[in-house]
Amino acid sequence: MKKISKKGMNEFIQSLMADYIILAPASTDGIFSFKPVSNFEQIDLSYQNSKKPPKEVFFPQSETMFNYKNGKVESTEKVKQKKILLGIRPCDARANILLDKVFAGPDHKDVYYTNKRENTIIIGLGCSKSLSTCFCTSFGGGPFSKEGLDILLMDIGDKYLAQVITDKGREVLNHKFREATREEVRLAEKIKSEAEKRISSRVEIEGIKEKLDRMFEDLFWNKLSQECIGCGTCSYLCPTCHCFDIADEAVNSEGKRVRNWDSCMFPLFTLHTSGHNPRPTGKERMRQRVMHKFNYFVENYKEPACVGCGRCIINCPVNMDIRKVLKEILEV
Amino acid sequence: MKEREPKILAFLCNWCSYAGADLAGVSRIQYPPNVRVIRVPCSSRINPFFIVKALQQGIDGVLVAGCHPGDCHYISGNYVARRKFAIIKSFLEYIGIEKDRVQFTWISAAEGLRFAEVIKEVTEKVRHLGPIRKPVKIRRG
Amino acid sequence: MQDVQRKIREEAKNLLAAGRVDLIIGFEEASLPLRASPVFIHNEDDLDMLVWNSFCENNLATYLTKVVGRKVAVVAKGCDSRSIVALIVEGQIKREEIIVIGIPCRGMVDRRKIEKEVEGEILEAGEKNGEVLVKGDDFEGVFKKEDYLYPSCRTCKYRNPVISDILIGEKIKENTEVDEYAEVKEYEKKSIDERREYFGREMGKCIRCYACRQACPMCYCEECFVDSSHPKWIEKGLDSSDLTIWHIMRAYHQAGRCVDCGSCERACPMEINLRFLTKKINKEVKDYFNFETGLDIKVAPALATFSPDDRQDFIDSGEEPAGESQGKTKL
Amino acid sequence: MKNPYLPIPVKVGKTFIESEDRMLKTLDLLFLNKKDEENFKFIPGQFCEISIWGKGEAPFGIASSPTERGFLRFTVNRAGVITTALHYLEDGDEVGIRGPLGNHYPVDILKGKNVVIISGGFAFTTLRALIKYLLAFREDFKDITIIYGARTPGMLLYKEELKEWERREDLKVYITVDEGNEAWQGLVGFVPRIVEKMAPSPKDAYAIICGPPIMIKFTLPKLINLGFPSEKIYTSLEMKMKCGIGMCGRCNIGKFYVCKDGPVFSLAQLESLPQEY
Repeated sequence: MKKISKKGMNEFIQSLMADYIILAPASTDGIFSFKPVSNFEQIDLSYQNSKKPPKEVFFPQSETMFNYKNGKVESTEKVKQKKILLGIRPCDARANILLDKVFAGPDHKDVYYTNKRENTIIIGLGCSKSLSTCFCTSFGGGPFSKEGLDILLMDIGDKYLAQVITDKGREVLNHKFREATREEVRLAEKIKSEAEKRISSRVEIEGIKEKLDRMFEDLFWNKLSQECIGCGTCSYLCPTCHCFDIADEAVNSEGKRVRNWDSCMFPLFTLHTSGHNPRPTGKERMRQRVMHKFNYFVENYKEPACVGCGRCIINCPVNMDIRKVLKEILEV
Repeated sequence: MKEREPKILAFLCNWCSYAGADLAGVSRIQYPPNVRVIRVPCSSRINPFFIVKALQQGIDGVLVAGCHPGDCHYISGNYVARRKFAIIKSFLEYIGIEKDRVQFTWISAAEGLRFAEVIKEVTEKVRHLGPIRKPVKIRRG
Repeated sequence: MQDVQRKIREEAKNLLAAGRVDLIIGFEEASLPLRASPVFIHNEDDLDMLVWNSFCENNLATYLTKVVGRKVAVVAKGCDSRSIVALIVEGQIKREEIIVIGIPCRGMVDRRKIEKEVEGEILEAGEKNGEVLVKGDDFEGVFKKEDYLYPSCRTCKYRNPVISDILIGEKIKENTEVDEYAEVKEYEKKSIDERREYFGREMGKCIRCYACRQACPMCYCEECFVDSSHPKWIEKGLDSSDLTIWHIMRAYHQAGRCVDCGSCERACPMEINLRFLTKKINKEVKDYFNFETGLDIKVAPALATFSPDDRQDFIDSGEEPAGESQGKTKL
Repeated sequence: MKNPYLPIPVKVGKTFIESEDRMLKTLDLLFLNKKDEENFKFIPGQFCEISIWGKGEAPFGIASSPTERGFLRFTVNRAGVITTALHYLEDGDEVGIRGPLGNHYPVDILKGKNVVIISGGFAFTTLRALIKYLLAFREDFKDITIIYGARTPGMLLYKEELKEWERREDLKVYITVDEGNEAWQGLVGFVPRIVEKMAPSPKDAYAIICGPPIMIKFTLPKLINLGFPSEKIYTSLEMKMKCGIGMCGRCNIGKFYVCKDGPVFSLAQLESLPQEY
């Protein structure tokens, strides 16, 4: 275990700016997102969590895949920038592992995603002050979970302890980092175990998948979907949602092919040109969203597509609560 | 460097304003060549979206002209249009698009001279404003 | 509040029991503090779920276009009732199919404003005698409700439902003093560059989740222009010009239709100031056509009608040049 | 690493309007680079995303067989933005393709078996590919029966080839139309009716069926009545697709992505999946 003073951290980050683009939590009018920063002052590591999940670092909401002119195609995949994603929360780091399963599977590699992923070092920040909507521990994560991180930082007051998790992480540490004392490690352990205890919100996911296996035709979905207004907030703010649309933006035969986030909650998502829509109403769309996360994804990748970050709960305009939904599913 | 000539798009109603433009043409009345005309059946055919879209595509100014009130070929099209234009005009100004970028007027089929005058005036006003900024789409690649 | 809640349940019970409706749309306790959640009640056993408090911020009229053909009772504040009128005027719902449980409303509490006042997460919230009480891990707070209302509630002039079949509670005095367009007027005074910059900056926050559209009762189009691919009016990415155009046209489509319930703004996860757009549109509609949305089911929306005497001082080059008096000759 | 989103450049070769309503057009696409052509290995049933510069891309089943060299054939129904643009293309125009995508008809399983091919409307495209493929290796398969229907004689696809196949001794071909005309001497009647009437034997046989949902809905019970088990009935599904490689998330039926795990499914598979297509 290494340590660095908060002032040292400032210098450390500044020193990395020469070689890396630093993406860190920064606020615009009180809304946090991961932005490229040019000095340490812009970074606010005391943040709770970002509004938009950091998946956008690897899978931007809108991304040009290639430009074209008169049939000549120029891909953007070759642009490789070394980046450091600083201060990401452990739940979001876990979400990236789930996204890897989709974008870097055995059959196809999404080069736009994998290039960014491979060229980014992820420095996480443990959550010592989780929210009541956090339920990461229900999915095997935790406020100090290391999965998906290269380095985990732990705030112990006047300094950070840094746990190096991967070789990639080890490479960026510099002389500013010292070996932590036994007391400091103990303090970190204490903060960690208190933080874990703080996560009081738990959902039972045992048996959800099997229950959903038998629930496709259930009337539950009619009931569940009626209050949903059908916006894309939950999908767009979800760190594991990965649906996208591909569209051309062009004038005549010159333009670009762009991919944009899309949401299964939108009616046009599955609308055929013929006018047929396999998911014509909110009921089918809501069912798809829940099924995809807690049944289909489990079938395909052995894990549910949720990390318990709570963003969908906090931001839903009509206060739909996925914890409640999961509970109700078990009760059906 | 020579100043960029403003690009102006004019939506002209078929029955009055377009005929007015035609009259200007056959009467050989000179007017600035900055204007590009789109003929529409009636001024009420103009969805304010057309105007906003034109500005997005880099048009510096938009003129919409229809029959004088009371003269609409479709009886009341221009009255309906007038309400739409009143709102969109002040709204665009409110969000920072100069009011002279989007102009509305009435031109009859007999007003060839007036058509030329209007085009001159619109062109001068838009030239004075300079090239459009937001919400122009910047195309890369 | 408790009294209103009890009466809502009673009336809802009567309506269901008498078979007058088969669905009640109201509010239930939310899972988060300072919130309430829309709820659909189908049978009498669930009536106890219905609540009424100062956190019932959603405009329930939004759901009415989704349950067309059913006999529905809906809990409606002043603004919701105006949306209901507007939907009836536009032929989207039928007056006789809707039972309006009207509730005079003293405004809903701006949860974000209170959240910004405290350090730490609010875990519990309640209200008493016009005060909102909140509690966190290591703090408590008391806020005077009227100081923490949503902006749309602060300037609301129709706190009593404009239509209702059942009115719960006493009518309250309308707030006629307030200048509802004060903020718009302030904004109008700014320079054009400032306005352009502010507008661009606000709309630049948009993530195109369309929560604003979905929360709005008047956005009931089968296919929104923003989704249309044929013609493709705007691109789907985050280009700032596309974002601004989306918001210009969304707001413009509200002309003569917006009741300023503030739902769009509350739904927005990015906390974009959306009302400053619709409020301006409302102001212009009022100034030009002396029209306010949703007050009378017999009056057509402003942009669906006209008068030959409408103001046209915005018309440019409006003065007819001398010597062309033949100008008005019809072709 | 190969970028699965980059289209392969091709150009339009021969084009042909198939149907009397001029809505169905066949295009042959020719590879611009020899190497791309060599690398493009597919089996009937697979599809491509065709890119039109300036418009976008959309998925289309390959209507030619890998045994036909030198071109890829597609038949396109003019319906939306991309298909309309495809209709406007002319000889020599350059477009892009991504593919081959998806799985294919179970040609290995069909070896040594009787094959019944049933189709309606313009869904016949990938089945043309299959028929061409089976004919190229004719001796590998036993009896081949083709039942194909269209609304009118003028709406039938690949009319010349149909005539050729009808003349062959080693094929049983039943062409039917919903509504005949004076010149039409063939069968008249909906596909399910003809299937019932011609009663292809289920013995040692597989049925491959592709057509509009309504035709499939009414034909499947007929096949089951004839004794075809659901494991031996295959169909190809259509879904709204974008990426074509199982990432963009819209074409799933249950856990399967039609673009990656399909579009060809056995009826047995579909019976185990949610009815959401």
